[in-house]
Amino acid sequence: MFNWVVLSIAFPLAGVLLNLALSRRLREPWPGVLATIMVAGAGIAAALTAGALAAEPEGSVITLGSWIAVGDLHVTWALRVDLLSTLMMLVVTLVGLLIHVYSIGYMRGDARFTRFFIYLNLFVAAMLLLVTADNLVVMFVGWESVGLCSYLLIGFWFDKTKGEGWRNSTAARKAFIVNRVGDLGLLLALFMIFWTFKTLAIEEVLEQAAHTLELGAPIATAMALLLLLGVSGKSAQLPLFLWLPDAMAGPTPASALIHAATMVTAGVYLIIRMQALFVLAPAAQMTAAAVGAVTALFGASAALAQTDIKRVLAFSTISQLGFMVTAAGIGSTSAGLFHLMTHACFKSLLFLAAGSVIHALKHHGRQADFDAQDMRFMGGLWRRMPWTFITYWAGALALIGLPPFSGFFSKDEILASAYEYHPAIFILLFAAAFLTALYVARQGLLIFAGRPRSKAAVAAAESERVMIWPLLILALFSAVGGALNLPGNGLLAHWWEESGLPVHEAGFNPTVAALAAAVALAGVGLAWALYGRGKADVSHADPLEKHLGRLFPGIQQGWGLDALSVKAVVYPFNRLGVALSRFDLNGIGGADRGLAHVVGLSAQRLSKIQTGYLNWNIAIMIVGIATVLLLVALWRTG
Amino acid sequence: MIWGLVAAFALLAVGLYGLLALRNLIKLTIALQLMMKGGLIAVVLAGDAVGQRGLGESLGVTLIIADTVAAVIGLALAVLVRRRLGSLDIEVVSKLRG
Amino acid sequence: MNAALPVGLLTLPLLSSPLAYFVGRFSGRRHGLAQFVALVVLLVAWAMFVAMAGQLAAGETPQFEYGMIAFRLDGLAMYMAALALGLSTLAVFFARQMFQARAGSEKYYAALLALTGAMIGLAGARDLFNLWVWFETMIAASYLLVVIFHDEALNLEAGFKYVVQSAMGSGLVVFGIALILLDTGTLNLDLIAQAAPHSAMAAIGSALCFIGFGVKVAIVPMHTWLPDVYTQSPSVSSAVLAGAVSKAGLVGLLRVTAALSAAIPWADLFMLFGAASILAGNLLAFRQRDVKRLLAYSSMGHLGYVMLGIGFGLHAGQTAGVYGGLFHALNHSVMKGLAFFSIGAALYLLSRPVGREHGLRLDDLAGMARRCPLLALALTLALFSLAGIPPLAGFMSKWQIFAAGLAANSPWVTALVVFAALNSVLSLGYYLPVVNALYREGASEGQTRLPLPRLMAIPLVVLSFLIVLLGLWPDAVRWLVAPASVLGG
Amino acid sequence: MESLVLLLVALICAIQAVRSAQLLIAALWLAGVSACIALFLYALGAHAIAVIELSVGAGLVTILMVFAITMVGEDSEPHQPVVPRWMAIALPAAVLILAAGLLLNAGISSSADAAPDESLSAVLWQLRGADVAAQLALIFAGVLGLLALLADDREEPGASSLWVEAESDEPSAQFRVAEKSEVDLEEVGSPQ
Repeated sequence: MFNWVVLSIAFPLAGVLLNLALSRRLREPWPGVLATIMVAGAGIAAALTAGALAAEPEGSVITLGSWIAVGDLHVTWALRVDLLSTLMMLVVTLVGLLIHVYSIGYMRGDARFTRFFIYLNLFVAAMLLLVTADNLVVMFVGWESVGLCSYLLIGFWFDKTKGEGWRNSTAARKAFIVNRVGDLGLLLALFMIFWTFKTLAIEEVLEQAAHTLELGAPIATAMALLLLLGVSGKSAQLPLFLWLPDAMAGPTPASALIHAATMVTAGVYLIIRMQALFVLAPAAQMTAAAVGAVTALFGASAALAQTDIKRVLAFSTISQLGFMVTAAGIGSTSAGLFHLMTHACFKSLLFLAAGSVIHALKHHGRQADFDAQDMRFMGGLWRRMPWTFITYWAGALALIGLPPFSGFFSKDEILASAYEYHPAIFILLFAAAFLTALYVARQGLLIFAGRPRSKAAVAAAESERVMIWPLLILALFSAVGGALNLPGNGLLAHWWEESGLPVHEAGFNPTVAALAAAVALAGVGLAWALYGRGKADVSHADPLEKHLGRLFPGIQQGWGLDALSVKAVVYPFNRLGVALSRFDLNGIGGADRGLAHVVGLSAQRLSKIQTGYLNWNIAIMIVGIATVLLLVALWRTG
Repeated sequence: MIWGLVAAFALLAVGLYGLLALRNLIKLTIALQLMMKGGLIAVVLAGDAVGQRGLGESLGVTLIIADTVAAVIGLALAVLVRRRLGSLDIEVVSKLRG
Repeated sequence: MNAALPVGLLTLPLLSSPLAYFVGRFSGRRHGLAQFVALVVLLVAWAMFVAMAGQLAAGETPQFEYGMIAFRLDGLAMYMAALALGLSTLAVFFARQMFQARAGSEKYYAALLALTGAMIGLAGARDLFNLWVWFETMIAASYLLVVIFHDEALNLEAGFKYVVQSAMGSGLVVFGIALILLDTGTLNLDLIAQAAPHSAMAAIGSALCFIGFGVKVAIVPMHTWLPDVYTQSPSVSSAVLAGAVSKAGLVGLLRVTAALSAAIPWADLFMLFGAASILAGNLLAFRQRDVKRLLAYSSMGHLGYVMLGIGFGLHAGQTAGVYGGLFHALNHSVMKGLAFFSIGAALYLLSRPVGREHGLRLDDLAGMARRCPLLALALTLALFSLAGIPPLAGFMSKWQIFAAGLAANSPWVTALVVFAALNSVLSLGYYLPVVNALYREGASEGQTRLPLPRLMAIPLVVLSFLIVLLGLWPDAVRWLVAPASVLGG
Repeated sequence: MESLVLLLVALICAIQAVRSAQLLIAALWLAGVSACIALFLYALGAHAIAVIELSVGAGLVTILMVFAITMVGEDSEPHQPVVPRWMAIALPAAVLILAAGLLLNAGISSSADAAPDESLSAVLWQLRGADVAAQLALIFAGVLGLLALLADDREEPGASSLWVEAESDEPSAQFRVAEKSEVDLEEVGSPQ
């Protein structure tokens, strides 16, 4: 019974509609509860799908109906159930469910409580559509829809005071526009695929690609590279990562769900899904690996110097996505997916824990110059928020990659694959792993260790239970998630082989694993040395700054890439816009010609006919009669 | 026979002329009636010409009824307009334009 | 074949129309009871419709004869019946609020039922003159829909224009029928189709029918009544007029087209007047600041697309174009119905008296999104769909029309497709300001905090859902539209 | 032939009906048209329909007209027609010429196998019973419309304003505005 997959998408959609319909009836927290139940339903349906899949590992395609049938283009609403889509569904629904629960607490008292849950539900539905689509067009619909939800949620607080609202909506627009660039690549790839294979059904495309294209065919490389552009937009890889740090303007649960656990991994999913195409294009694979590895190092270094609690995690996400893109790019897909899954757990955990901290500070700190998200105002919270502290560190250790936490296993697989693929990639990722340990430990120490550095931190109290429970569950998964694919008898790798998906595994490499663990410990140790006693205050320079000197502000600004992009892209674009608008005024509006003018003028003329007099109305009708009769006469004679 | 039809069309044309040239709402209703009379002639003549006079007559009866209903509604509207707006001139019901 | 179902579907609304009237008239609680009767009747009619849809899908065509007049509920008739029933049912839901503390609601419901029955009769009749009688009945019933709130001068004006121009149109149809009878000696559509007349007599008859039915479809230049009537009628009536009555005119026209296919070059006529309607409708809509008037002109444009699609189909002799046209007509009913219902809800929220509905300017919509998100969403969906934004219903059907045109492989037809597509893009220029107004901040004066009544919300939700559904899954109505687009049937 | 003369007379009556300045006279000319047509139909042999046309067309409709005219009174027709006179003549003339030209060109070619001619009552009530049924619906719909139009006198006072609680307009403002003859509806009615 693979039909459960339909239900899985239908549940959150129903949640959207119900919440829309009942928006006036339901009071807080019931819209949230409703939305949560719907996601739970989706999760159960996904689990049942997985159960069905266990019985029939090869999966199936469920066709719901035809959508577009014009000429050669036949697009059907078809959903694909296989290991990849089912695992993605499980991740999306599980993390989504926990974040829904958490949000009920986090969004308490927000003026747009219901709307938030509508967006979240819509997102879950769109994401599920994206990962189950059996047709690239349908997938594109999901791809665009998650982008839309992301846009809506980043700008969710567009009406905040003191210019903050403006900043939020700017961030939303930025995300939208940057993603657009990536989408353009994806769209071009779709056109090219249709043009080449005359179909957009994923299965057929991959099959035809495998049979008709030879290794290294330029067309395959072009397609893969265009897809990669789409990937780097959605998964925030270089050079299109720009939007993700700003996207943290959204509510923290949304950041956790969309900008850490699920939507941003859509790019990785796309590479894995289209693996057969990438295999044919070694150049594109190399590019993907290079982009991913550089992004991983870049993100990790930028995370090192952030003071905003969420920006650290944003750059960390960019970095981790770099790991996944590298893995998927070099063909070790199961490792990429494994890391995707563990990362979804521990990164959403970290975000939610950070949200818990922000929530606690926000409600107590009212003093001027205070920023609830600035880690320099925190410290000493371990005593005040014990549950948040414990769960945060569970996630942090997973991210750092210390055994036996889940991140250790998944990251090691990637490192081992990279080690086999190319030494340069390996070194980049290895350095990134070290920096990861450093910045995570720095963040953990800044938040929880030492003494409170602000009144708000002194007054902070543990968050309510509805927020803590999801943290605990996620912490559990983060801690033991590695069991899914232990070295030796990797369950995931086993399923992977069984399901017939392309696979290229490096296997466990004890040397690499030991090195990675050692390096992670070194990173934590260094962080302890620097921040162990909670010395970073607003009035003091960051301890790291003393050692890095002028490099520090540079990496703080994301190596200046953001500013560069403004200079290189935004300014010229604005200039062009101004020039165009001038042209528009002079060329169309000012002179008495141009389409707009013609339309306006003829509309004016035409509406004079509508005089309001019945006599004239009838005169016009009689003109019609005479015209038709005249036409008939002409046809009869001619 | 054919001239009867032409006469029917002539009645239609007179009715149309009335609809174009007249300004009084009741007179417009009268012009509409003239048009319909043409239709009546045409229908009965057609039935007659194809050898089914009964059919033509039957259509005519239906037509008369339908015309009368339209006329009644038109007259009622005209009366209401006069009562509300104080005039039957088309000017008073020519405010909707553009 | 069992004739009970088609007879029932045809007569039930007609017979229960007086029932609704008298029940409403002589019961103490006037408003509720007549509405309830109307609703029950329509639901029973729906049940019969569904049962017959099953027969239709099985390839059987429900039919019966009454004297010399045959009725056949073929694809096109079922299509029309679906539109008539759909719009009336939603209107019955919606009309309640309109009549708060006003007398006369029972007449409205009765007229709505009579209108529905007349439209089904029109669609099912296989006799040309009988078709006209139903057409006339439909018009007579629709008078009431327009003038129900005639305590306003402008409503009277629109009503008078409507009566005169409708009567003129149906008069022309009578002339046309007389000539066709004269030429073929029969009124039976099947026999006429067999005779396939192509004489001058049949040509004039067809031309007059084209004009006469064209008045109801509001083809340029027979459209002049439409903006006034759509603007001045209560929004519920506008929804029914735009959604069902205009399509009934189209069905009448298609019956003549199918029977007298050889008489005149229908395809050229459809394409020519369709293109003219698109252009005129778009241009006229551009200048409007009154939302209902804007929608009225946009209706003209959309019926133009429908005509164009049917013209493409007739031109190439394939059903794809007709399918596209009828699919667009169906979508137009959904979209315009939703748009007018939303406007009606907005006017209700603004506490505008029904007779004064014309005053809905763009600015009045400001702040509506905040007050009633459902309404704003519904209207936005309707407008986006009208503008042909994917993946909503309006886009899918326009796409099918254009695709059918391109498949014809004729330079003129291709030029028309380009022309229509250009117009479609242009149309965003007047829909977008409405959407902008909806989401603009600030409330115009006179906005009380009335909530949107649940009965009013039902049509909005249903139609919004349909718009999205038909956009995502246009084949959901293939069972209904495909049999209808076989015009010969 | 004499029947065509009757039609000619009907045509002249019609022109007079359109031309006459007084409403009552116009209505009487219309009755004249009906009478002539009834005579023509009688001459044609369609006796039943002739009687009906005489009683309904010339009788009932005329009575209704006169009734309405006495209710509203005479209204002096302004001399300036809305549509220029030449156009008002040219357009219908064009239609007539085109239609008549085509008709005369074609002639009546009908040689349709004449079905057995039956009496009106047989055709109307038996063969075309569906028309009768539809007519009943038509009449009912017309009566409904009429009732709706004439109902306003019986409406509860102020009922129409229940919508408008929030607005400052008093209940019958619309009525009163409407009763003033020089209402400036321009602003409301014409979205320019």
